[in-house]
Amino acid sequence: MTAPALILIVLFLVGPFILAFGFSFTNQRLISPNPTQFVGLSNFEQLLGVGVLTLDPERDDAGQVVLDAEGQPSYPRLRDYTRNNPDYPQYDGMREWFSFSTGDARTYVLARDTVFMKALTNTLLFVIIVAPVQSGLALLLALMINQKLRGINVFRTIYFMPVVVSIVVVSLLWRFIYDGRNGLLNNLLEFLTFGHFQPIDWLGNPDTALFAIIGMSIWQAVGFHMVIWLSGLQTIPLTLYEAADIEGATPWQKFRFVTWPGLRNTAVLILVVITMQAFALFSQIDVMTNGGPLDSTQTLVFQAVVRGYEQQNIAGGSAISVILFLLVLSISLIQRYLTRERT
Amino acid sequence: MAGLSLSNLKKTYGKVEVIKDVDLEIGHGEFVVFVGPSGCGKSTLLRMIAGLEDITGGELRIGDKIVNQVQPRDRGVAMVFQSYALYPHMTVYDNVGFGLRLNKTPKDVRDRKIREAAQILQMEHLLDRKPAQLSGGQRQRVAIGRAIVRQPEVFLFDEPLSNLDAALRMDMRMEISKLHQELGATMIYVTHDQVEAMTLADKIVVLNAGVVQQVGSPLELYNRPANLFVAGFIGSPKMNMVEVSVETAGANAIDISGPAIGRLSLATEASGIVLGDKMTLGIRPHDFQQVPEGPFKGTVTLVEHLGNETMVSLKLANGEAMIAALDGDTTCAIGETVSLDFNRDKVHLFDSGGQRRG
Amino acid sequence: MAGLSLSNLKKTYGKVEVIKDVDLEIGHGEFVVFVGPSGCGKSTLLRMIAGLEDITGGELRIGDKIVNQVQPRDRGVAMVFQSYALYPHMTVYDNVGFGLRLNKTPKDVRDRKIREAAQILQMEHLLDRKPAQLSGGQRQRVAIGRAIVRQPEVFLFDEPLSNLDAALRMDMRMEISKLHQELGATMIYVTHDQVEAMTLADKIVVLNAGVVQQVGSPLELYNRPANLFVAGFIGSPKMNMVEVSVETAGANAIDISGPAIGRLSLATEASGIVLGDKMTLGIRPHDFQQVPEGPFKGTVTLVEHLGNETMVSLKLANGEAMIAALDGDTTCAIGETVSLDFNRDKVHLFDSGGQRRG
Amino acid sequence: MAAVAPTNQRLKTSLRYLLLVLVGAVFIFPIIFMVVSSLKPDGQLLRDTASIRAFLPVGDISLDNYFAAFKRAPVGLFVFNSLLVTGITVIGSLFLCSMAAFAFAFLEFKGKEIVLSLIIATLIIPFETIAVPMLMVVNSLPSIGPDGLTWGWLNSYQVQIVPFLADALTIFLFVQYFRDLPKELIEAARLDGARWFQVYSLVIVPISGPVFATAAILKFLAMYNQYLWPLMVTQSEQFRPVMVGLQYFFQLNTAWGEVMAYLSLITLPVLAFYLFLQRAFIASIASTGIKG
Amino acid sequence: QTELSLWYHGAGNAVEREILVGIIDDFNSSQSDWKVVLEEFPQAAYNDSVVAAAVAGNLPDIIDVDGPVMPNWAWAGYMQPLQLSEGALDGFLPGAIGKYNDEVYSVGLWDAAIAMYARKSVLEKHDIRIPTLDQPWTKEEFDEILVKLKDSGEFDYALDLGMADQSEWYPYAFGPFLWSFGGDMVDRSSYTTAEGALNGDAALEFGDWWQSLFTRDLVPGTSQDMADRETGFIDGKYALQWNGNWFGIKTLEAVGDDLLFLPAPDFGNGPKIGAASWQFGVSATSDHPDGASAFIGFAIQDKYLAAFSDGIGLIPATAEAAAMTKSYAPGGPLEVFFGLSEAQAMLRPVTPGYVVEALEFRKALSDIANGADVADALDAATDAINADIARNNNYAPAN
Ligand SMILES: Nc1ncnc2c1ncn2[C@@H]1O[C@H](COP(=O)(O)OP(=O)(O)OP(=O)(O)O)[C@@H](O)[C@H]1O
Ligand SMILES: Nc1ncnc2c1ncn2[C@@H]1O[C@H](COP(=O)(O)OP(=O)(O)OP(=O)(O)O)[C@@H](O)[C@H]1O
Ligand SMILES: [Mg+2]
Ligand SMILES: [Mg+2]
Repeated sequence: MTAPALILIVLFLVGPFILAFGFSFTNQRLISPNPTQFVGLSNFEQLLGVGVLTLDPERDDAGQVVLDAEGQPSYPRLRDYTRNNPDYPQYDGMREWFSFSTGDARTYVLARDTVFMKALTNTLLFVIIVAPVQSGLALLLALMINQKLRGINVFRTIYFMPVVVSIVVVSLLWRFIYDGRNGLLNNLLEFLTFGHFQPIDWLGNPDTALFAIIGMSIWQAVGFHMVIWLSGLQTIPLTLYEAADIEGATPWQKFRFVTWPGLRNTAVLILVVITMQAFALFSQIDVMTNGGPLDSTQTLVFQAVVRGYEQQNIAGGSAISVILFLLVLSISLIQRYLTRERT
Repeated sequence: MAGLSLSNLKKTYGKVEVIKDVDLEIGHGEFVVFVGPSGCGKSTLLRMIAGLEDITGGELRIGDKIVNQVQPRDRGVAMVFQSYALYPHMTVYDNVGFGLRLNKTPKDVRDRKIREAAQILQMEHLLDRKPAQLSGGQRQRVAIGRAIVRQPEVFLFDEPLSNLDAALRMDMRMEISKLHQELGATMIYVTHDQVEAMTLADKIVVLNAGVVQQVGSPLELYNRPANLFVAGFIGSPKMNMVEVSVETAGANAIDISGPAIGRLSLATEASGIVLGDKMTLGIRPHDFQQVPEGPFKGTVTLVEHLGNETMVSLKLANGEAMIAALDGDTTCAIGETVSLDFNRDKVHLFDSGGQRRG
Repeated sequence: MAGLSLSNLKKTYGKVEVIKDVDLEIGHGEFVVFVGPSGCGKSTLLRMIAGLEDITGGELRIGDKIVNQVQPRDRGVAMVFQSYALYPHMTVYDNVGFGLRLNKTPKDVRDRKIREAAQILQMEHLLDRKPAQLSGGQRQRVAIGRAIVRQPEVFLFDEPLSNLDAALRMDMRMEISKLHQELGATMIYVTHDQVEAMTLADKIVVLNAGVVQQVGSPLELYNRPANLFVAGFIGSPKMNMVEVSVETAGANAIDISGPAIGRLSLATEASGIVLGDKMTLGIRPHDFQQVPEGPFKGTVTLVEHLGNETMVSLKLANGEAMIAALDGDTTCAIGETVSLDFNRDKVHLFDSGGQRRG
Repeated sequence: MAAVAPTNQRLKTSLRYLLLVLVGAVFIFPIIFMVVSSLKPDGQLLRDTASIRAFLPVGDISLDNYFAAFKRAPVGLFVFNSLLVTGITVIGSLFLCSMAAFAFAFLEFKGKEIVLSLIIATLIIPFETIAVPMLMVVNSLPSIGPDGLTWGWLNSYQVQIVPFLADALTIFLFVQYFRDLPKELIEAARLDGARWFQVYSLVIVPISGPVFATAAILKFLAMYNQYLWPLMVTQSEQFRPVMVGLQYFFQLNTAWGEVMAYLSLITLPVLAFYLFLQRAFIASIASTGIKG
Repeated sequence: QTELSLWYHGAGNAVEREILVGIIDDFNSSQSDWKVVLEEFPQAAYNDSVVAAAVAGNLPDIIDVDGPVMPNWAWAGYMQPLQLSEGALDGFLPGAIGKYNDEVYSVGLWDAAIAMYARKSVLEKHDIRIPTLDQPWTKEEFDEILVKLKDSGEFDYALDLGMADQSEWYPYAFGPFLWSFGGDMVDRSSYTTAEGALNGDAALEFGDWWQSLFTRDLVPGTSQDMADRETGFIDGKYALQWNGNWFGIKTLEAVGDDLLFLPAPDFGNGPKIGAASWQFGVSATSDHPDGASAFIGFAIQDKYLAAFSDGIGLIPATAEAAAMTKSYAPGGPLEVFFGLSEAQAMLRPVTPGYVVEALEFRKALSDIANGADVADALDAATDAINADIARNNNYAPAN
């Protein structure tokens, strides 16, 4: 009975993925008259290469540390080491990923592909925040609309609205909401704080952009997961609630001891799905920030697409996909392990 | 004080009236057994008392309070469900201890109580299992355990022993009885087992189609069933019913006759019985003896040896069927003709409306 | 031909051995009842026969075929589940007719069979309901109906009547018995009800902890239980057990003595019984009579009036407890001293290994 | 043991509604914004976005954008295409995936767990990252049409349907749900003589209303919002779905009012479908009583 | 008649369709060999559609192509040189002719241009000189003007660059600033490296200036919303706007005679604006290049150029055609754009690598605007471009 589905999956999911997997070891281009060549792991080396460089501050002739205008020690320019410096071939082409001070010296962690690294960390951050918050909120909503109340269907529909509406409208709307000058959010915050609030350019500020995206993403997709929770809620036998009622359970206890354990399978599903979707974050970025400002909203899939399509570098995009796949696979294995049935 | 008082209680599902104007007083500490045919509304009544079904009409009091609108958890009742309703994800231990955990019983007390209950229910070796790994009877015991550890004011049992074997059932019956004495709690108990009903109950309530037929002590019901329904329902095998008509009606005795029995004289208080009345004569199978020549004579159609007694089914000359419970070592073969007499002091007479007479 | 033959059948869940080397021959058309304490493996054995549980070891034949690997549907069996397992989305009518629909029985035939079954099971008025709208007993009847309409070669019943009231249960029992005669099908039946077991079975199989204890006709088991377990399990109330030791062992009689009874002489075939052996003497409650002076004397601790008989529990001088089933009109009060004698022909003797002797 | 007075009850109910409404307000505004904006001319629409006016039908209100949208693009055709593709895919995938999930949940076969894990692993692969290889795959598939046997599926309905018939998410959804169903039902059906397929179609499907509804709505959304794939595989307008059609409105000067009108129009079928399933969902629960 | 398929990027634009269909009808009835069949695509999805079709080997006979992208497609083997008659393109604006490797691959019916939108009244009020083609604003002058306008407090920002638009706008609109500073996206002498062009001194100077626009709050940043881009200048929130001629008519309608279209400032190497817009070419896989070329040759008649210009407001590719239009005829409201195009227009790097160069340029500009270190950002872009060039064998033509 699984055969038709399996065949389709193999043909249209596994097959293309294996192709992509193969591409990641070549220099395959989207458009090119040149033949494709096998390049081994170089795509991955390019993505994952990191190095560490520690620099001492510049000293004047007297051996005093030279201070810059702000009174901070000044260091030699990194680009002198990473660009065309025959003494440091291992750093060639690398850029600063992040840095920290160790005493007077400053340690630079360099990456061959800082954009990828940022995409990686942003994606992880996004997942870590979105997965629990979104599944939790979705469950809350599902519980709210699982009550027996007149007209509850209206609310079921309303809570689902953001999912139904095209991401284009949603992104557009939220760009207006997040507008740095007179966006609705700033206006609202100003109103709530009686004007003490300094407007923030939510999407234009590298510190807030990712969180702005996170907020909107949760808002947008929470109804989707609410529906899944809801179908899980329906499978819990009513008599269990009756038994708990009689045993004196409060609503919270009923949730804790009857509902929640009864949702185990659903919870696994939701967690897996949310994690997958969070890792696949793309549309919002594409519509709202294009990865900016300063790469603060780059994500893996967005980068995979940018490279594969816009830069016509299918091999590079595929390599990112492969890394993403391995990453998510290992996380989901861990997740499965943690949520396994304990017997 | 946790007596119960049901007045005019009604329940309808859609148009189906399942409980019809039930009036019932249950004293504090009483052991009341509900019996009645399958589907007569026993579980429904229990669930209404527990607060799991809305009450369509009438009034339900527990103690002094009207509880029609009170949440189940505030009614102070424990219940054993007919379908067990065990929490599938908890072990037996946790299932049993759940109520205690909810009311914040300290861990050691809880543990003691759970183990006590497990011992009583002979399921100490099952404490670590999940319900899915239990047999039907084992599940039922867990459900009982869950109720008894909580020691509420009112216990509701819905056929709690139906899946247990005879020996265990007897043990459990004893345990419940003991529990009742120890706790002095009010217990309401639904069962199909006559022995259970007879031995446990202070008071049996016979229900039929949502209507209370008779309320009384076990022997009262056995010896003086108020109507044909109760007469037929209480006692196993069923009371034999014979159509008769009244020939003479004296002050203390009447003569009756019927195609099956010819003419007979019975000592009974005969007020209101009128000559020519159609009546029903009831004789319990155990009140028959095999005699060389008696009022009932028939061909044996079925012999069931139960060991301590033998059930003999007869077909009388007029085609009526009759069952007699005879000695364990009675030997008679199918097809043989047997003659029976019965204990004249223990007959039951019902008028044409089915009500007991005399 | 659909006899069954189980050889060396084994079932383990993880490490728990639930069925242990069961050997059993069931003839075509036989009515076999499985009894045994809760959790002993009756349901499991039934489910193995049905094909719902993998067989861990051994061989199962239905007819001439080894069916260990055969799909349930191809085994020609029907089963009534202990938990009913009704299809929640189908009406009673459709539930009952489901099997017929699957084997493409023509619609009119199907309809007739469903209505016949409904009539037998007294549930014609329920045909349009969904399972959620039924009482426990009603569901059970639907489950039975579902099995009987299909008229398979082998019927498996897992406590099919446990939720029914006595009267209905008796009716159903009769119906099943009739069905058995009419169809000539093999039936395997699990029950906790002694009466059911005794009346229905051609052959009773007593299981304990996954091991077959005895196989035999009902009266065989009642009259000659093979071991202490069967003796204690068959018969209600339970057989009374008294520890004794052998004083003299003749060819056809032995003398025994024990603290509870003093010294007694019994006529029995005494081969292999050796002087000084510790033995157990079993006496059924129904084999006691109240006498002015008898071997057993004790204080009454509990009197249960069941109507047709009265159960009296005694405490003997040495502290042992004893139950006697006396006449229905026995009157004795708790605390009174009662003296009992017993039927010397019906005693049971077991050696220290628990095996029957003599 | 406090008796709950009816007024108390009523207060509780009102509070519940209040909460529901407040939360509802957070979720409803994109729809309001969309519909309201679709009634405004571009200039006003954009000017209003900075204030609460964005959600109020004030100013110069008309249906002009709708007329203009119909003039600009064959809206009906796009909606038809989308509904056709989505409809067939939803039905097909519910069937295929639930059947596969049924097997995973109830059948014993070799390597079941491993295959299931692999399928779930494919959930991980974002579509965007395999679109190009996928294009290569569909381009090399045979098809039989009026011109006999040809290669490549581009420019067709099937190229938008077949690759999405089976998907890991739907299978997974069904598997997780099926695992919660009572096992005895399946056993009973098997003893009643049902073949596996009959167990599936006559017993499992009818009692799985909620999950079918859920899976249907999720699949519907995914399919209806397809953009990248149809863009790559439908060169001819005849086969284009709504989301590709949306691009007709983004020219050098984006016609925002028309965009909103168009989006309002294409959102309608989704909403209708959702509402329809809501009903089916409720009905299925009420009638099966699987809840207990 | 043999069918020739034609793909066009204008789906959803009724005016364009009407004109194009007119041309096709004229062509089809003008001869009996060829029958052109139109398939329209929405612009935003057009390039992806063509690439996908190319991957699938499914290209039409005639495609239209965005000017700067053409070398990429030609190099990739999607396109083949046109077979136009001698002199057919005489008098065409250079931006309308798509040349790669000394071959003409495509030709446009129009060109586009950018101007500094301003209000005469505002300039006069703040005493700002109105620049001319001959005497554009210098860098210092331009800077002063921006600061002055900003300081006036009358505007949210002095200048709107259109940072909201994330597409080809950046290289098209801002590339010319870089060129005027003396830098470029790639070294045009070899087209094999961006080193020195995109991260040389001139480029660094440009970068510093570019960043200062944002640090001094003279222009809105990358998070500007679309609404402000479309209405900000008209509503008076912005004093100046750097915008394309396709916005000209709309803005004129709103602002009226007060509106001025000013030439680009001169940052040292002459004032520059971008050139080249959509053009027609013949796909490499076409079985009938002669027919396809015939159609293109037919379509570039002045009357069609004029019709397009009138329809969509873009600059007709020849002076003769311009004379026939409403807006670009001498004395027409947009005439100035024709002049701008002639005088200042410069092609974006004509190389297959342009696609990536444009992306990296855009990213560098965004990052700098958002505060990235100028040298680092330009180095990064340079490295990425060089890596891309290397990956593609210097974009050497395949043989
Ligand atoms: N999945 C399981 N894992 C472990 N043990 C199990 C499992 N299922 C059943 N058992 C155990 O197997 C034994 C036999 O169970 P079974 O259901 O056959 O008993 P039964 O004789 O039918 O009892 P009852 O009369 O109570 O229904 C029981 O002790 C039960 O606890
Ligand atoms: N939801 C319902 N809708 C309609 N009728 C119902 C519903 N639930 C129960 N009933 C009917 O109400 C009657 C009483 O049911 P109840 O469960 O109380 O019977 P019961 O006396 O417990 O029977 P049993 O001994 O078989 O368990 C039955 O006839 C049943 O069919
Ligand atoms: Mg019941
Ligand atoms: Mg069992």
